[in-house]
Amino acid sequence: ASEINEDELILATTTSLNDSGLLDDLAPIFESETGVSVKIISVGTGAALRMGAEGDADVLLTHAPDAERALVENGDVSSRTLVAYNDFVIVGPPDDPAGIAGMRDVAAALRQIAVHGASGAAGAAAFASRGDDSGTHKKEIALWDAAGLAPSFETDDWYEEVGQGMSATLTVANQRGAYTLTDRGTYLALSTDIAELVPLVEGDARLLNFYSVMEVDSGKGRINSEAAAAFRDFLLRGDIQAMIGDYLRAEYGRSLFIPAGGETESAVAERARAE
Amino acid sequence: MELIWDGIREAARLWWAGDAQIIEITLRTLAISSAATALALVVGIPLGAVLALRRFWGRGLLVASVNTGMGMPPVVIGLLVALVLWRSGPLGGLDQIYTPTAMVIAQLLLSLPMVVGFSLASIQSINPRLIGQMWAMGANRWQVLWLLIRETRLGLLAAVMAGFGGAISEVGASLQVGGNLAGETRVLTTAMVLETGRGNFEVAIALGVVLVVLAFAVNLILTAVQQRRFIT
Amino acid sequence: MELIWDGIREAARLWWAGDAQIIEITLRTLAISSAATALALVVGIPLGAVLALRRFWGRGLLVASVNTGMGMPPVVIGLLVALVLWRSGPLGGLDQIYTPTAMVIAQLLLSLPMVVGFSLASIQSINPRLIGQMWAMGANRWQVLWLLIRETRLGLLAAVMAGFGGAISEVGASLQVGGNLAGETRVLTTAMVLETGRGNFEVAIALGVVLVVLAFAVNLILTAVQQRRFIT
Amino acid sequence: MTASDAHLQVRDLSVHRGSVEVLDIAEIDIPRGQVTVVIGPNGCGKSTLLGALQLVLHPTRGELLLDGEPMSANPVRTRRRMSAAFQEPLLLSMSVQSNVELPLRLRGVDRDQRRGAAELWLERFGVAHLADRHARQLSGGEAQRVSLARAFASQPEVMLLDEPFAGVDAPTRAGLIADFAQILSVTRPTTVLVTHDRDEALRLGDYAVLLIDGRVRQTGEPLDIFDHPLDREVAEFVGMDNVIERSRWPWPIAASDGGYVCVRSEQLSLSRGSGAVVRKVELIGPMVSVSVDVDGVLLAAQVSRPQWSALGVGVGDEVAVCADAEAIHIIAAEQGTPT
Amino acid sequence: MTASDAHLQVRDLSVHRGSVEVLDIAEIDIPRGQVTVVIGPNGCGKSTLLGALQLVLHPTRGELLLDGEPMSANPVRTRRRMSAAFQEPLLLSMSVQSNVELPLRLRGVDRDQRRGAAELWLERFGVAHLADRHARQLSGGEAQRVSLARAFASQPEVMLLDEPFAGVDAPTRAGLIADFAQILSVTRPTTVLVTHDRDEALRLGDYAVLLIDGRVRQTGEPLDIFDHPLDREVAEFVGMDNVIERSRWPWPIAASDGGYVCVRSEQLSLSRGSGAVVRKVELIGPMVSVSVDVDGVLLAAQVSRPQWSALGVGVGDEVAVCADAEAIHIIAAEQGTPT
Ligand SMILES: Nc1ncnc2c1ncn2[C@@H]1O[C@H](COP(=O)(O)OP(=O)(O)OP(=O)(O)O)[C@@H](O)[C@H]1O
Ligand SMILES: Nc1ncnc2c1ncn2[C@@H]1O[C@H](COP(=O)(O)OP(=O)(O)OP(=O)(O)O)[C@@H](O)[C@H]1O
Ligand SMILES: [Mg+2]
Ligand SMILES: [Mg+2]
Repeated sequence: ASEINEDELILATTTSLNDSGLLDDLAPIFESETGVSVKIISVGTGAALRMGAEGDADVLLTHAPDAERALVENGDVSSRTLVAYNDFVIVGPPDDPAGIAGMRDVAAALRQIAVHGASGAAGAAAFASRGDDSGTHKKEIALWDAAGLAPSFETDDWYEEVGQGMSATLTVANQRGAYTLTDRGTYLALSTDIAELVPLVEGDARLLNFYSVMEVDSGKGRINSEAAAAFRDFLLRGDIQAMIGDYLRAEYGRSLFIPAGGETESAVAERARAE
Repeated sequence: MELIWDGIREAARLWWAGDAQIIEITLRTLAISSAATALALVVGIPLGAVLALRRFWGRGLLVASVNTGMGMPPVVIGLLVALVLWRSGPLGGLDQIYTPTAMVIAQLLLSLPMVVGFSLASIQSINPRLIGQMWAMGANRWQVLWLLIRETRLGLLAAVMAGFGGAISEVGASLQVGGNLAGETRVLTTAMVLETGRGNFEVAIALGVVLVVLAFAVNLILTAVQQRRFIT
Repeated sequence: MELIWDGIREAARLWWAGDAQIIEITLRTLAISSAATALALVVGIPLGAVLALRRFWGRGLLVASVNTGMGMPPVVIGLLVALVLWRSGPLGGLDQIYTPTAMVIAQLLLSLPMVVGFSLASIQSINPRLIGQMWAMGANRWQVLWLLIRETRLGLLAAVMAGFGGAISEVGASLQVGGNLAGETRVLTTAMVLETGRGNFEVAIALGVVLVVLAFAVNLILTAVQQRRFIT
Repeated sequence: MTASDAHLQVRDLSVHRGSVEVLDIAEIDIPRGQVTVVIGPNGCGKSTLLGALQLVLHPTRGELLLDGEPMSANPVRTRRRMSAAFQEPLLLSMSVQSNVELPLRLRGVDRDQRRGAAELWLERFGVAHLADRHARQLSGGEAQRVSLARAFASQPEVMLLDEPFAGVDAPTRAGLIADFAQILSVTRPTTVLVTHDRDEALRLGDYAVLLIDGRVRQTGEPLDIFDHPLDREVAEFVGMDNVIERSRWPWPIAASDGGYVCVRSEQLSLSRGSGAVVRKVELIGPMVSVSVDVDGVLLAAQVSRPQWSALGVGVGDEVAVCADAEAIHIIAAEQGTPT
Repeated sequence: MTASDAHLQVRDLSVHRGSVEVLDIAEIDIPRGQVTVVIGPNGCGKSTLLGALQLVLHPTRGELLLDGEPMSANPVRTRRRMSAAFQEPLLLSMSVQSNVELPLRLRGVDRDQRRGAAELWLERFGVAHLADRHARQLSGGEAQRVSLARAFASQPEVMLLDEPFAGVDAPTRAGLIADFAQILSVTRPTTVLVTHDRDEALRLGDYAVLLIDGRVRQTGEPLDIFDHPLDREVAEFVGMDNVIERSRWPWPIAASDGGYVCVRSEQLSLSRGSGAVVRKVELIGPMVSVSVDVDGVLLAAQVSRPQWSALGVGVGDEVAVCADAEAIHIIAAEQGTPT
């Protein structure tokens, strides 16, 4: 029973990516081409990476570059390749009590939220953090770091840790009239139900969100490396990259994911800064 | 609040249109939860009877464990089953993770304590002399069990309904061990979570409506059985 | 499998070290679930008694509804409570969404059907002549209720345990109406979900261990009460 | 008895069980401070009547009055003026002591008084040593005595007892019946007592109500019912072993057609002589039951064993049979064949 | 009776309930094909004995043999050779018919045969009209009859009956006892019958076992036990109303010190004359209970009402008392004061 099951590929991915529905479109194509069935397991970023480290998945698709690099260094995964990217946005109540609307410098915007929150002024807005070690949460921490701050729910009344997925966090922020950091995909999907939140800060290169595919190292046990490699190649293929770029574009009026198959993060960042 | 109405309308629409996917998901839900409940009954009722009727060392602890089992969070059970069935786990070689079988196992573990606990309580509340009479009539072990089930069907059916209700409404464990794979392990609750995450609240509510209607239908039948022969 | 051992060790360590956060979460969990269970008992037992003893039009449907309630998915209940308590909802003005109160309400709604259903089944299985004897002894309505509770304590305690178990182990509704806010509404189950998502399986298991130990302790006490006066 | 002597009054009562009317009573007046025995065959509705009086079974029609007031006006208050020991001893799962105290506790009587009453009555019914036992751990007769003690402990105005001595052993029963008569004669509660036992009915009853098939068939002094049944069915129920159509009665009897002649077997005496042939002899404890044939009519007689041995006859021998004129009861034609 | 005549044998049996030993029996041999009646006061362990024989209560010590084989070797097989009607009619919540069929169903008897047997026995016990009733919807006496029908329907080798007629009304009871004796005399199962009723014991019992306080105190023919009790306690239990210390007995009696003289009240006859003074007169149904004082010793006598009226005396008058020599039973000193 310890043979490799050649017929199935376990893909561990993050909830926010799975919630976009993109993979539900791509997987059947791969399946019909290769005859390998793809089991898309959507979990928290941490759990997805952990599944890779334990050899409980064949291939990973996540958006937490620093944590991913750690896996590469550990030898848990044999490859890590950029597939696509999009961006994060700081959203908040339309009346914007901290006055950050339109700012380009995300670090400055965050500092302003902190100052405003700490002032304790009447009607002061809070910041709702994912607080779940997801890719988005890690990005948020990095941004606070860039702002020279490290807020915590224990010391800062205005800082709330929701500890749930993106849509739940957006719902909480919506109810509480709080600011939060969200990936654009989830925000767009939910935008009709979270009328109390509008995009306030976007466009900073530091807000880029990179999705990478990783093949789990074949030394981890019964890894279907062959299918994993095939899936990686599949994602990078031109026609598939084009599909990724077109996904839901008609609906939202802009690309949800911008294809970047095989590129490096710095190159993408460079290009974005240039735009 | 209109969300709910939208959801109900959506549920009616989906069902009316004979939406293949929702029918498939509903049938799968029913199959998995029924299987889990049936297994829980087959294992749980005799276990409850033994705990009710026999006195042995460690019985008290066992009873407390069963009762604790009723408070076992689905996520814990899901995690434990996953740890066992994952590739890296002791039974990983069976390749049963992310299959309906894994979901049946998790739901079984969830509803078993409920069935054992309530069988125990129901059987214990039978007049012990009546149980003596059953033996005296020449019943063997299995016949006594059958008669006990007959006598306590009121309580046992409540247990069945609680067990089935627990199984069908559970989501944490099903997600963890089933993986919510479309066409394979997606059931009503996991589909609801997915749709909620996707912001399709109407669809989520529609699925919830289907689930509630399903549970209601099953329980209506069971309640009719339960209350049928009850006489003032 | 070592994960489980790691988890147990981690639980012991956290607890030993008097980790402020875990203690706080545990106490909050206990407070919320106990409050919900207590309310469920106060409302549910009399309701169960009325359903068991009175015959009225629509009773069958009500019983079926109660039984269905046992299969009501926590997510559905969570969603309904959330819809009511959200800003846009009818009670939005009370600002109770994402508070412990909201969680008590959701858990109450979850455990109520269990308590009503099992009170109903237990009281219905009492010899009707014994109930006649209670009235004949001159008991008023409340005294009869008290005597019924005494007589069925076996079944009722099972109901209490199931109710408490259902409340404390529930996660879907708690997440939705509580929001899992750190330091405010985070309880053991929602913390577990979070840690599982984070891939901190050991910590998740450690929290599970704490939860199970907690439930076990409560149930050990209740089981002792339940089994105390039972005689062969 | 005038209506004002009646402590409990039943008027036009109908009680259904399931969909069947099991009780249909035009009227009963239960005299104050006396013992009314209710007798009748199994399933005639005796327990149902007690249940209705206790306001536990709900009549479909009719009125129940206590001291002339409708009992159902305030059921709890009414019930607290009464107490009941039902046919099966329905004890709650608590100690014997607590069971006996319970009715008092429900009435808010304080602890010491409750305890005292419980101890007293457990003692009187010979089960004081079982006070701390759990109610489930009793023998049949013990449970019945506890149930009786419970009914007495609240010292009610009205006591409803359903076969209180059925499971009690013979010597204790004799003792209890004697005690009982004495207790009742002192405290004089109004008592309604269901019994199957003729001795009990005769020794304890001041007044008797005989039910058959849910209807009152005869009321009056117990002895009068037993000696002067109004119709054939009643005669058979009260143990008239000889109910002979008047036309077949072997001895001359006041004219008038139809009806029945009844006499109890104990009241036919046998002596040496002729006129009857012994057909069957059966020993029943200290008594001998003899079946004799008088001109083709079989009569049952019962004599004591010493009397029988003094007679010195056997099956096939001739004896003389003599029926005390006093003991003979005649049922008139129109009553003998009830509709 | 030789051991081979014994169908059931009890050897050195001890049964505990809770932590108390309620039964401690050295030996009982229950004769094959006969009726053994078990008598004794409430709580003496009669039902416990039946429970042990039915392998429902588990002895702490001792052996039970059926046909010389240990009964516990194959409990289910053993139980299927027996049947029991316990003290409370323990019916299952199904129809009366199904209840009666159940023992046969458990034995795998086919549907038609079951149905036939159930109908037959329901008919014999006078409850055929209740066949389709739910078992909860019966009166006390009806339930008891159903429970009896159930015990008979499987036609077992051994029948264990615990007060089978306690709740049955008097005339039906008389009829059932007669039928019962007849049925048993035809099919001859070995029957163990617990009863509180002396008549029942005498009419039905071939052999009797008297228990007091969990121990066998006397065995033998029922009449023998009733007429010749071995000690004072037994004498009182069997209804010897006059148990007088030998030294106080007012008439001359064969010498030898200590012990008791016993005589039943029915067996003291009263006649016109002198020697005794009437102290108390009580009417008990057709009998009159008279308390007479003979040289300072109070004796209870019982005469029939015609006899009493023929005597024409009242309280304070003198009468002659005569005790049949045959009827007097003497308990020797060493037996009269049991340890
Ligand atoms: N479940 C029990 N637990 C403890 N003691 C019990 C239990 N049942 C009966 N006893 C005790 O055991 C003794 C024997 O009981 P058993 O029922 O055999 O008496 P019995 O002779 O049948 O009396 P009765 O004539 O009242 O039916 C009694 O003293 C009784 O109190
Ligand atoms: N719960 C019930 N449902 C339907 N019918 C019932 C119910 N209980 C009793 N009966 C019927 O009602 C009639 C009267 O019953 P009841 O118990 O009053 O009789 P009873 O005179 O007390 O008889 P017994 O001498 O056997 O105790 C009987 O024919 C009986 O079959
Ligand atoms: Mg009755
Ligand atoms: Mg007994």
